[in-house]
Amino acid sequence: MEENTLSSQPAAPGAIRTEEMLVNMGPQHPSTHGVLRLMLRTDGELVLETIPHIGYLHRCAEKIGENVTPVQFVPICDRLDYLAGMNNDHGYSLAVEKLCGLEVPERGHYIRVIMCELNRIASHLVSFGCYGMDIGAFTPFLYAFREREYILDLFEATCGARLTYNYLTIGGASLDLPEGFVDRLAWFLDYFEPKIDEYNNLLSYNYIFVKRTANVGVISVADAIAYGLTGPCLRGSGVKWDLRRCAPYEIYDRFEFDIPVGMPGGSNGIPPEVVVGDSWSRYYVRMLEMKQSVRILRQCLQQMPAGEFRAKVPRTLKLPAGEVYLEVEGVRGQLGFLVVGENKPIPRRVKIRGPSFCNLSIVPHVCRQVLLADVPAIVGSIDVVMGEVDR
Amino acid sequence: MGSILRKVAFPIFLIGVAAIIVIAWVPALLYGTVDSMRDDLGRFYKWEPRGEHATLTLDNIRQYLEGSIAGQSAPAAHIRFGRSTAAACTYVLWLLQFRITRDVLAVVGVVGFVSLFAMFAIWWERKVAARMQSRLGPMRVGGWHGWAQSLADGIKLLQKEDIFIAGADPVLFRMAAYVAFIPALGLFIALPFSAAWIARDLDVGLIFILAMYGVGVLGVLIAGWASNNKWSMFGAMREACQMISYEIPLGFALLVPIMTVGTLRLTTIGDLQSGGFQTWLAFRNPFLLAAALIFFIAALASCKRAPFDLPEAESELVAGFHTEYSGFRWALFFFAEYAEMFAAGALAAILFFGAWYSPLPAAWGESWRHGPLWQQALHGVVFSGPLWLIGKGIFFVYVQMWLRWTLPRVRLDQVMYACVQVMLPLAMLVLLANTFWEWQVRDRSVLGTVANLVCTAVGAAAVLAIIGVGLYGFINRRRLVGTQVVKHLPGA
Amino acid sequence: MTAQEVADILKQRFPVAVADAAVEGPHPCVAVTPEAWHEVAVFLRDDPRLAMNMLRCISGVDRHPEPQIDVVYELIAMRAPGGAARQEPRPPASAELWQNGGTIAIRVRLPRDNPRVRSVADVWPAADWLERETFDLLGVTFDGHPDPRRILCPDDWIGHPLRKDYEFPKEYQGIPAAAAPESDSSRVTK
Amino acid sequence: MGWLHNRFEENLAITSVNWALNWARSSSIWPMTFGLACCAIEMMAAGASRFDLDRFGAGAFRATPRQSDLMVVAGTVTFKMASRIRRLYNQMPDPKYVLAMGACTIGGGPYFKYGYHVVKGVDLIVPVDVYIPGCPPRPEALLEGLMRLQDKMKRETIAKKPATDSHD
Repeated sequence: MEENTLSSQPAAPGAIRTEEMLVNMGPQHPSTHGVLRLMLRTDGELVLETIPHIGYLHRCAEKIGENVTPVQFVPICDRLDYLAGMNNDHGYSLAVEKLCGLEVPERGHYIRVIMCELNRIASHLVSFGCYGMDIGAFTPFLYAFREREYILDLFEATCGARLTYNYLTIGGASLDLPEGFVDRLAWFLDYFEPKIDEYNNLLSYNYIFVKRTANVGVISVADAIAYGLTGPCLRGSGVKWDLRRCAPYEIYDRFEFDIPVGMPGGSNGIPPEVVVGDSWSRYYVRMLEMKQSVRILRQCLQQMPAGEFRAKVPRTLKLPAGEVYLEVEGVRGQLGFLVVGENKPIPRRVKIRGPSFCNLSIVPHVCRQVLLADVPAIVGSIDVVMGEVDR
Repeated sequence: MGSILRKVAFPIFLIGVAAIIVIAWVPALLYGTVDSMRDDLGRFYKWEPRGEHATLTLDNIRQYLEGSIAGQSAPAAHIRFGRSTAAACTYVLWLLQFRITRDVLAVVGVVGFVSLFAMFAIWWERKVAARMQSRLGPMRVGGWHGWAQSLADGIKLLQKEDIFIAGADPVLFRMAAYVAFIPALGLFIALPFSAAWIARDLDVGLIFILAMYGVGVLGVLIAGWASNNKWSMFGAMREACQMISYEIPLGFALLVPIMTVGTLRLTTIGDLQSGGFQTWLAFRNPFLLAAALIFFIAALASCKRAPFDLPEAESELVAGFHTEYSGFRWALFFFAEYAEMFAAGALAAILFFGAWYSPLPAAWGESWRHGPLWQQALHGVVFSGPLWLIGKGIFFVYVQMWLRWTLPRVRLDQVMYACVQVMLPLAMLVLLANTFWEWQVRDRSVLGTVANLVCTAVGAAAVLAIIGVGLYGFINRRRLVGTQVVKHLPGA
Repeated sequence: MTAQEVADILKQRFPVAVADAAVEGPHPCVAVTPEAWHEVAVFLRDDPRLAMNMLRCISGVDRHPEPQIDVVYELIAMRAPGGAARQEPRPPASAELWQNGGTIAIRVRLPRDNPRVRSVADVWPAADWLERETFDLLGVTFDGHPDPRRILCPDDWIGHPLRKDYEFPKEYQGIPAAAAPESDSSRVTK
Repeated sequence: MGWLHNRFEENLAITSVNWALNWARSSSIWPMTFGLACCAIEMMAAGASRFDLDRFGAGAFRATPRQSDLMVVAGTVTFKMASRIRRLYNQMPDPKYVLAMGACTIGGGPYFKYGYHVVKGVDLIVPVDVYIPGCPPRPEALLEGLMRLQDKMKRETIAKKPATDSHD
């Protein structure tokens, strides 16, 4: 709304003379998922070019990381990707543990997987709801939040927080699971699994929704890899790549689960309009991932042993000199932490590789020569969380 | 004071609604009285010809009411007026015989109805949306289910600062809201609520209403252009191309019933459907049913309701053409939108779904029609009357809300594609087919009867299905997911 | 492919440019001179044995008080199930699991007073934003970058925040900021 | 304050009109769809099924500042965003209110010390009516803040303020 530059275009003889217009989408805009600002160069409804401007939520997490101890930094990690705090805590804890050579007790591993997968469901629910809202369907959003509340109830019972947990910490989890957690989780899984199909019927296979998202914003495999896309965005392009399988960390090698990828339309109940790598595929991968998370959670509940939930971590954890770079499969992609220690309790450098940051960087490449209404559809399907982009 | 008010507020509200209905009812009855009086007197005095040239004098009316004229019939046959009552009534009835009085009353009625309906519909939309989303919606404001929510919104909007944008066009920006609102009011002038309840029974009522719809677009266009905001302009341009495109299938769909009934006068179209459910135009033959569907979709697009709410697409254009409007000026846009929604629903009812007649054949109640007042009132409730039209209109408004909170939004090119490539050829095809049907198939023929019965069955099934789903939801309202969110948790 | 093998291939191909390789420990890393880095990058991506097709992360590490800034590039080779290092544009419907073809980190050591290195945004497009971020926060200049602007901080921001000697702003555009904290990174919390 | 405020002499009629106006204003607080960070998720949750802001008439989230009464600053305010927040505030029509939701908007929160790019409190940029502590505040806390805002609204008057009260 602030730029008013109108650049006129020389008209071809006989053609209608059009003027290009620069439009600012954001930082306050209903469909930019926070404070992303997209500068659109438009010709009528056609968007010729999209330039993302980020940094409106730059909260200096890395600076804080190199000024506080790892245990103190875990709460800041919660606030990176605030929809999936558990996964962020997990990633940072794993990196520090790898640097210090800490061993997590068996039960701690299971608690971690349970929390990460639950949070993955919670986050994907928000992304499902918000994506519906981007396309113009309001109601799925509220259904998604309704189901998410059940997960937040579980988190709240476990650690007392709804959004920023500070629960998975260096050496395991900060508390044991509360009484009755397993029953409540089992109830939730039974309740939630059929809901996924219901929401697929409500939104995913809705004709208008498919028409709006299928074959929109197609990202080829080569582009996806070149731009460093990870997570559902990469898998939506048909790349069966998931760090939980390809470079197993934690105890993910003990579970059976599939890795959903984008499939061409026409089979497996996928609408025929769909091509691999479009917005619909990216969205649908998330819906399928929720099912796989439910599968993992069920196996966790079966296998979970009793015992210690946290390793003995010294009060003042000294980080040895050296570096570690560790990636985990976060909700939005590969969440990486580079931790540089120097024989002090405070690391020299904490670098956070936010998956949304890299995922978002493909927007200028994809949002070209699309309609204005496609921009929310594409950006929404990439599902960015600005806290993680700007850090 | 507040708590007492809160307790009595809802009864007051209900009484108010009833009073409004009665107040609206009384003039209609009085009109009838005046007209029949004129007929009687005309017969008595041998006025030539019957009609508007003969103006009743005060004396005529008083004598009539006192029953001192021989050979008179209703209503004085049933109600004997005393001398003083008659004197009071005389002036009222004398005034009511003039066109200008009736017009003033009609305008007051239309404005009152539109504002009340808009306020009701906004509250109702929020409730409908909330229930679909397993929420409760407004609950606190005014007491019972937040009935005063729209009232509070309205008073609040009056208090808001009326922002005038520095870069906006000074005249157009202020004008746009009225240009949008006044046509929405204007189309109610020609919209019959029943055969007698119409401000002006125009020969070309349908054309007038369509024209008013068309003028309403101008308001949106002006608003978008004058705001000096790019999002507003996007919204205005979308509205323009969407409206202009959908007018065509809308018009074609309207031609179908017009061809069948052979008139543009809405009261005549309505009266043709007085014979019960199976005589409703939509069930006359399959093409009319298709035309009804096309009309509804096109009307949806004309009212810029979801899934065609592109001009104000929130996730794309912030708020579309009214991005820069604040306070009551913006409320006028909203009022216009809800008025148009109701008008679209009412038009669908008049043209296709039995107008102001109930599914029962009106002939069954013929004796009530000329009976005493209470029988006439009962006839107006059971067989025909404005309540039926308003009810049908509200049902179609509800369908529009239902769609809005269910469906995603379509894209502009898809809107255009759907119009030009799908709806327009379909509408033309339906028109053509209906032409042949009307030409070849006689009403009493086997084919005509079978088609009528099949369409009636389809319609009846749809109605029953909607009632069934509604009942199911109502009966299971405590058991459906989301109505008791917290209690689903074990241990809660 | 292990990090050792990657390091061996690189050493063999670039005996001068590859300064040292620390392949032991949790973070196997090969150090490359800044002048040769672009060439090495192209080799890393295009060599069929390595085929490091994804740039995961670029991190700058300020070695203050040593006059050195490291830029660390994290690379991974994603191998399509067919075995071909370069991907076909459309994978088969029944996609199999892609393989992890090995990871390696490349360290480029730069002088702290004027850190400059050739941009690899033309090799891996992912580097575009990551390099902008490194420039923004650490002041490393990437020559040949298509869009060398700040990315997180506003354009009129002063200084590069992640440098160890960064001074916190007192105010920005008239908005007061809190007093700068003591610059004591060795503080131990009790 | 809106265009009605501070215009009339104090008298009996004013009190009743006041009551009606304040009732309307406090019953229909339309927030702006304006989320910055984590708190925005809790704000969305407060608008969603379980907590449902709409019960109090405050659920009509408007996307444009021109039609909203309340700016819920939900999340960390950064220097880059600060000018935008001020602009949005200026775009809202009077009477308008600001709710500072969460520790970050109150005073920088966890980013107070090392957050070089974080504004230490949104009240440095726009006037704040109600502060809601928490990181992030629960939806119940947001509802509580909304009710405190309603209390505040109900004490407003369209009568002229006494001259001695001018420091207020």
